Amino acid sequence: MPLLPAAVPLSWYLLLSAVLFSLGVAGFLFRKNIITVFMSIELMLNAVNLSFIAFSYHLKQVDGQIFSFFVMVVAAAEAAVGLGIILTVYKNRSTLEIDEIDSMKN
Amino acid sequence: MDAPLFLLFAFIAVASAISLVVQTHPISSALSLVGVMVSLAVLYLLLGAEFIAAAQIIVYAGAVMVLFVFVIMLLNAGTEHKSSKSPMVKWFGIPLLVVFIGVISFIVQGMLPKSALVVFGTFTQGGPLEVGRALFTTYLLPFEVTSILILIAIIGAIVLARKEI
Amino acid sequence: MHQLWLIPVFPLAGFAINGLIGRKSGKNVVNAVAIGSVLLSFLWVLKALSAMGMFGAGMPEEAHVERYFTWIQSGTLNVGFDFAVDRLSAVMLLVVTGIGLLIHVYATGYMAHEGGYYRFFSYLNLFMFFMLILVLAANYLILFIGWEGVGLCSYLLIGFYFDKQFAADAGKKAFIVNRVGDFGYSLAIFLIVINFGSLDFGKVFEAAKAMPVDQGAGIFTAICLLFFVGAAGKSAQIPLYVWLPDAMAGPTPVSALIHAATMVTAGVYMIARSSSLFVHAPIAMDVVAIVGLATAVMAATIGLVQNDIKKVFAYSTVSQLGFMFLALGSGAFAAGMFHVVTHAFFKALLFLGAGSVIHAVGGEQDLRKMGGLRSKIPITFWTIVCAALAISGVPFTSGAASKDEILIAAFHHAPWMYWVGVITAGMTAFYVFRSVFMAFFGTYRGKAHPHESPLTMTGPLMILAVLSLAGGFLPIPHFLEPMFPKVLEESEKWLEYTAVASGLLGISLAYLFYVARPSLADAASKHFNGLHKLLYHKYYVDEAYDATVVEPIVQGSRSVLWKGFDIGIIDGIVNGIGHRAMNIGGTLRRLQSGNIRSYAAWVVLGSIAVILAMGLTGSIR
Amino acid sequence: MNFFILSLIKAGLIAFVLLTTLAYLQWIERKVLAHIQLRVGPQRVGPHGLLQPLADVVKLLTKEDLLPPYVNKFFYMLAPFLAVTVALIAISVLPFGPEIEVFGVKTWMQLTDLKIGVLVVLGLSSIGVYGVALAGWASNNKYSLIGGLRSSAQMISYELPLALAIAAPLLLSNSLSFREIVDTQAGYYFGVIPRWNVIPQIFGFLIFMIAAFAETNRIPFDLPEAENELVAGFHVEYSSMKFAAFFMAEYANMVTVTAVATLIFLGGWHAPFPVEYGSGFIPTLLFVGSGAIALYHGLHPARPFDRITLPITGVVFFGIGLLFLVPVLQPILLPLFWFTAKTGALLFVYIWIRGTLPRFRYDQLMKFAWTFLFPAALLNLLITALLVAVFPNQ
Repeated sequence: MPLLPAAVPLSWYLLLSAVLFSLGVAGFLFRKNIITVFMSIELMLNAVNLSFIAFSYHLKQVDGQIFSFFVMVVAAAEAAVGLGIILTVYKNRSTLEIDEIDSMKN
Repeated sequence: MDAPLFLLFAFIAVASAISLVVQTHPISSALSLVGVMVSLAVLYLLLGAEFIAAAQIIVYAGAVMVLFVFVIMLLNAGTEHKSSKSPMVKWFGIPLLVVFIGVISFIVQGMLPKSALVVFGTFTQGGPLEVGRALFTTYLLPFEVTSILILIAIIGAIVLARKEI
Repeated sequence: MHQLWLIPVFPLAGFAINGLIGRKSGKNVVNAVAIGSVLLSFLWVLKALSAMGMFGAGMPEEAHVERYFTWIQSGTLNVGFDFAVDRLSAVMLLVVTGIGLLIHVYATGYMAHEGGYYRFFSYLNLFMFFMLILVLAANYLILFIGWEGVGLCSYLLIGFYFDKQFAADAGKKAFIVNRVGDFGYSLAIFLIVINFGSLDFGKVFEAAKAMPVDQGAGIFTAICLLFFVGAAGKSAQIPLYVWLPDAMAGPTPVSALIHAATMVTAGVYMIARSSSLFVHAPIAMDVVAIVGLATAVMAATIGLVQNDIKKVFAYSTVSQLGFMFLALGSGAFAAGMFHVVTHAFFKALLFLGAGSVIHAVGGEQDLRKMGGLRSKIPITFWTIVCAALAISGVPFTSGAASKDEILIAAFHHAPWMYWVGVITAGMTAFYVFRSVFMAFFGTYRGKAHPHESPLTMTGPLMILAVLSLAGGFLPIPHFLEPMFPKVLEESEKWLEYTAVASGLLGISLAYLFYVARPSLADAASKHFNGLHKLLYHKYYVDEAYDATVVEPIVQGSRSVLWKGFDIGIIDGIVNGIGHRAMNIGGTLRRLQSGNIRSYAAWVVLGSIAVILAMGLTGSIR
Repeated sequence: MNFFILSLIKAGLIAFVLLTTLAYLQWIERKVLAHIQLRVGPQRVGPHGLLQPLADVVKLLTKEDLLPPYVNKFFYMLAPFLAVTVALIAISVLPFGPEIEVFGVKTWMQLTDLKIGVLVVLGLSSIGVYGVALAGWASNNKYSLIGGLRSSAQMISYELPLALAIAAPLLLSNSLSFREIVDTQAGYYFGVIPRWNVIPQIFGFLIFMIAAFAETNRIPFDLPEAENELVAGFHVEYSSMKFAAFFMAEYANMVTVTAVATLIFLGGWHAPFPVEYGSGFIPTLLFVGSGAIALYHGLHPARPFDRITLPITGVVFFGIGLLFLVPVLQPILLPLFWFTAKTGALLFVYIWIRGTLPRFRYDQLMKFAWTFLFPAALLNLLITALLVAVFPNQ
């Protein structure tokens, strides 16, 4: 009697993806450093990628992997522009606290 | 061997993700995220997505996150202060997330047949050959469009990084 | 296939090339492109027509149609992009490209020292393109393209000196007045679509011919009257003629090409083209004849006393167009088209000659400041005399041949029209020679040093002079005869003699008043002071239009539309909505804390709601 | 379980050989540099300083391990081990020879073969940046921070031409597995000229080597460690074993890069000319020849120091040379010899260049990467791709 099954169900992967995504959301909600918030977004993207690839496995088709590939491309582009924006924000306001960057309010 | 590997790296991933959220220093968060990414790459390998696993390491861990680390070092971002200006988050954040995970897992459990096991090696269509073939045939147009996207990102980054804006 | 599409494409290419690179390239390039494109077009016309047998075996009576592609398909309506050439359009093609070519050559000399050189020639080429589209059209919609296009070019060219207020105003006036006519024309197109289900000339005319003459008179009358409204706008008939005299603000070659030889005859062409419809509508025919005659008389009387040489010729154009419509209304379509051709020769010549004179005296247009130019610019003088003889109907000139046919047709239609026409012809002869005598006889009253124009200008003048004199021998009426319904034609010699006599009388009166006894003219104008003033101020038509049409519209727009509707209602609604939105927004903006994390929390809440909703309704599985 | 035992044995073997090699690479470098500069180099510890690496290890282990105040302890500790771990992992996917049979067990001379072996090496080298960057940042020292940032920027920049230069021969070999890449390079044009990728891809090879120098932070691209500009770059604060770790990482990277160059461009373990022309006797000749020279020098009366060591060396070389003649050992030793010879030659080039060339300026370095090397690699790739597309069967 093995302690563990030899293989895990696919839903475990999806649950892992959901948990990681939720942790990403949590990071987005609770962290105040804009860079960390940005990284939480990357974590969410990664979680979604895991789902894509799990489904790609499930359907025995490569398409899901292609989508996660595109997600990576978008993430790379987003990181380049987003970090540029963060640098500019820091130059202008010399803070990274997301709560301080609220001049759009009211 | 599948189950122990999955459990090990799933544990590392979740632990790193929690560390990302909990750590107060951005560098720690960034390295936690690298940890998530690397363990996810292993899981991709288990799922038969070799190429994506390599791309995950090279692109995500090797390029994107290095950029993050760079920016953090450049700005010399310190630890966060404790302050909260959003009562919404304060009061509803955790419950919302719990509900969220619950709903998702409920749906996922209902959607998939229990017998859908992941066995390493049963799906081998994730090599560079297959991914490349799909990219350059079915997904040729999106693939070319991403080149424009990247070009735009490069231009945007350069414009943003100039001395005066 | 004769590749008819090439005919308009050459000028279009010329327009594109000159318009795009003309500013940078030299004048020689612009000249070569402008003239070359029209020359190619002319040569292609000759080639296509000779291939159809126009100059040899004789042209077939049915049209040669070339279909290129389906333009509009909607229900049963199918409008193709088709070109067609029959005898009628063959004549027009020759006139348009031939005269156009001469005027292009002339313009290179006339415009040599003007600014916006390349612009002028690209517009001119564009005009050629649209005019050829108009002539080549195989259905009413393609014709409408050309119709609108020439209107646009006319506007652009009248306003060529756009830095001068009067030129810009004249351009706008031409454009707006033409709109009125175009409106009528488009209504006619709609009626044709409704009643015939097609816009193809062939199909429409087949259907019209198949009907008995007295059937459907009401609808035919409506269509024809609307067509005539369009034609009146384009061809300057009462009451829409007011733009043409003002159009002289444009450069003289433009006046010659567009406002004398080609574009203004588009209305005549269009009505001749639709002759199969007009024969079903006798009332419309009568309207055409009467309006044409009235226009002829009115314009001729105004022309009697004008002092601006181009104005005189402009009114003369209006008057001659009236003659053409008289011919059309009398059922003598062939005669009308014949007059189009001869008029193109001598009126183009008159304008180009006037241009040469103006060129010679340094831009002066007032006849009173000319005089005695006969010996200084002899070529211009003799060519203008040729044109004047032709327009006066002196025997064996082109004008005599066509005008006589019109008057004879008018006599058979209604004798009184003939008599009015004869008197008008006399007046025509009088005012044309009046201007000739004032400009070329007596002593020079201006200050400039007159000099003959270069060969690029006098060359076209001489060619046109030959055509004006000999053009009457072209067998155009006979050539066009099969196109149109038969008119009974029994020429009576005395009719012709009377017409010629009135012309000669006009010439001699002019000689008496302006060469032999110059004082008589002043005396006459003093004696008939009121009449003179009335004529000199063009019957106060412009003022009347200002008072009855322009002012009410402006005032109405200002007080009712602007202050009442626009500010009161529209702005009221918009501002009211704005205020409401501000109020609501003021309430809602409390949500916009500017705090990204709260926004994110709302997003999460929303996604959970959506997923829950989908899960509960079972749409996920 | 056979697989695990075999893998453990191989891993142990490789680790032992590699670590020894790394230690002695240091000794070789010092010796060669010394000879280039007309010195003798390490001479005291053991004959010709042969025991110097051992002494160094002892020294580094017993030195006081300084932990400066104000450093970020966790990352300060993590960085060197990250660097060395990543550098050592890369070795695991590199094959050293063909499939062999030892005691009836068939195995490859390689820890593991991956379909995406090349990508793994590239990925690991991109992870290697973290070690350097973190070390620079965690030291909390402006010199080390600048050194770390410079080094990371340089490694990221040169990774692009490196990857592009590799991509061109990959197009020729149509695989990402090192084994298959080497296999496609077997055989000879016209029976003589080896089918190595370096022949059609000479520009790719040069670009790869230049980028590899930068990637391993070696002269002339050793800006991050510039002693006279930035003290010692990112590892200025490190001492003792942590310093040794960086040192090991650097040499391990060198070995990896040269091994990759050998595998991708130089035909791996294939001999440069066919067996029919006697390539199987080359190692014997070489070892016997050098053994003879050693004996000659050892018996020379002018060299009293070497009276014992050189003859022993000569005898050992004779023995090794004879080993290559044993038919059972030939299929194991010959490929290993060729692979080692090629890698060793490239490593010698590394040292040689270090002894020869001066250092670049930082802006020159970056400009060179982006304005020359990157476009050149791109062009090389494009032309190769075009040729492969036009002549698909060559």
